[in-house]
Amino acid sequence: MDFTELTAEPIDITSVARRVVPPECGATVTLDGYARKFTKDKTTGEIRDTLYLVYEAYEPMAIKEMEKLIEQAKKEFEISNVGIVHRLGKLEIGETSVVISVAAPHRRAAFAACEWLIKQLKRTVPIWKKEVYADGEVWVEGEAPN
Amino acid sequence: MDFTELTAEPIDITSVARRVVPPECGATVTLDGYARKFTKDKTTGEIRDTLYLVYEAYEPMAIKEMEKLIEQAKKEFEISNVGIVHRLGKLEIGETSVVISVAAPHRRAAFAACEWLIKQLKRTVPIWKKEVYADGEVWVEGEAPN
Amino acid sequence: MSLSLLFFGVTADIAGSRKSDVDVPDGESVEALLVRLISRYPKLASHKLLFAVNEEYVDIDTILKDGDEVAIFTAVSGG
Amino acid sequence: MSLSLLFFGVTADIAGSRKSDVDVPDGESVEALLVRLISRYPKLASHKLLFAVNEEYVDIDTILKDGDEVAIFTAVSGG
Repeated sequence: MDFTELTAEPIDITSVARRVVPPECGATVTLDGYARKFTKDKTTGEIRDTLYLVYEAYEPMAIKEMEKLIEQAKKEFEISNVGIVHRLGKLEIGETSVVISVAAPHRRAAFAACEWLIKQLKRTVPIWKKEVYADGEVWVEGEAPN
Repeated sequence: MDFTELTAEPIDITSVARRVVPPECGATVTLDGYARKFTKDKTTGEIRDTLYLVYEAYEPMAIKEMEKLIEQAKKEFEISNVGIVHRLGKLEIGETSVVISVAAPHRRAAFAACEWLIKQLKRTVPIWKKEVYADGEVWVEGEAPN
Repeated sequence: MSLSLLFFGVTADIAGSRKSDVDVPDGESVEALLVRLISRYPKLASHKLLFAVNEEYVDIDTILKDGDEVAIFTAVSGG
Repeated sequence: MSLSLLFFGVTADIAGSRKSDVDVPDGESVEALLVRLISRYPKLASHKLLFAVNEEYVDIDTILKDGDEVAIFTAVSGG
């Protein structure tokens, strides 16, 4: 089963990976992104110590864009099922922000599709991250999709 | 922290992925292999319906070989931590047989290293799988490492 | 005609709201709307902005229709 | 000299045990041990076998030493 979800609750990686498993597949590849403590400022190169993150989404469009990515991935790669779950709201350091699980009959396609999906998600799915430091906060701006 | 384990208890993917996470990394890639219901006989092409699996290991050598793989992976790829956990004993269909989690500062290296690790594990780590069907059982023989 | 505007993250901070309605001349393009928004919220000019109309990405030369939901945001940073 | 033999999976089924001790002439090679094992357990001949001595893979021309732990198994199939 494919699925896309936005949730304000902690994400359990195991249950995401489990839900994409069909009986004919032998492997699932899962990308687990999480709130990291140290981030490098793109402009200054300075290492910043993050206290916590806040994620915000244009929710209905984000779900649509994730569904589009799954549809495209299933055309490009020989995969069976994809699950994408993205966390929203406040995340403590170390908490999982996104999980993408791909089940495929052959693991090579699962690796390739999972890597493609996270790359595309970061380009096209309308979700934004705010990094909060001891002395301020910044909405991170990504790279434009075109 | 790197770790290698053999366990007769069910493996929780989340906790494996969590244990490899260092504060400077933003992504973990996890390969989750599991006991599949349908397997194709390599010789006859026949699809067999598996009831359950049994994994057996030359335990101290398996741990050593997994540690060697982690050492090699850390030389070849820019990764931070690797965790490998392999289940032993009887596995019901759908249960996780192996989890390999790789944390890296950049996700590309995590994907590449995880894919390399599962390929090598299947070639060199002394663990054997028995497939049990309604009408018999077979110890699966892999491809030789050389 | 009437548009429903949505702001997220930086643009919501700059606009001071997440949602507002605006009346604009019929046949207004996204680009003309952008000019209008920048004159009202000058700080928007210092960001690369993306636009979605009714939950789909659009180019800046898209012509808007009455009742469109127009989202204005910076390049996404989820994941 | 005395060797400790370990069998796993298929080889354990064929040998009817997982562990046994065997006395062989000093300076015996893995290959000579293999010949000895096949004469005792002919079904081993129908499998491609791998060998480890003291938990390390070895070539078939490796010379064994007294007290070595020799594992005899088929190509691995974990994962």
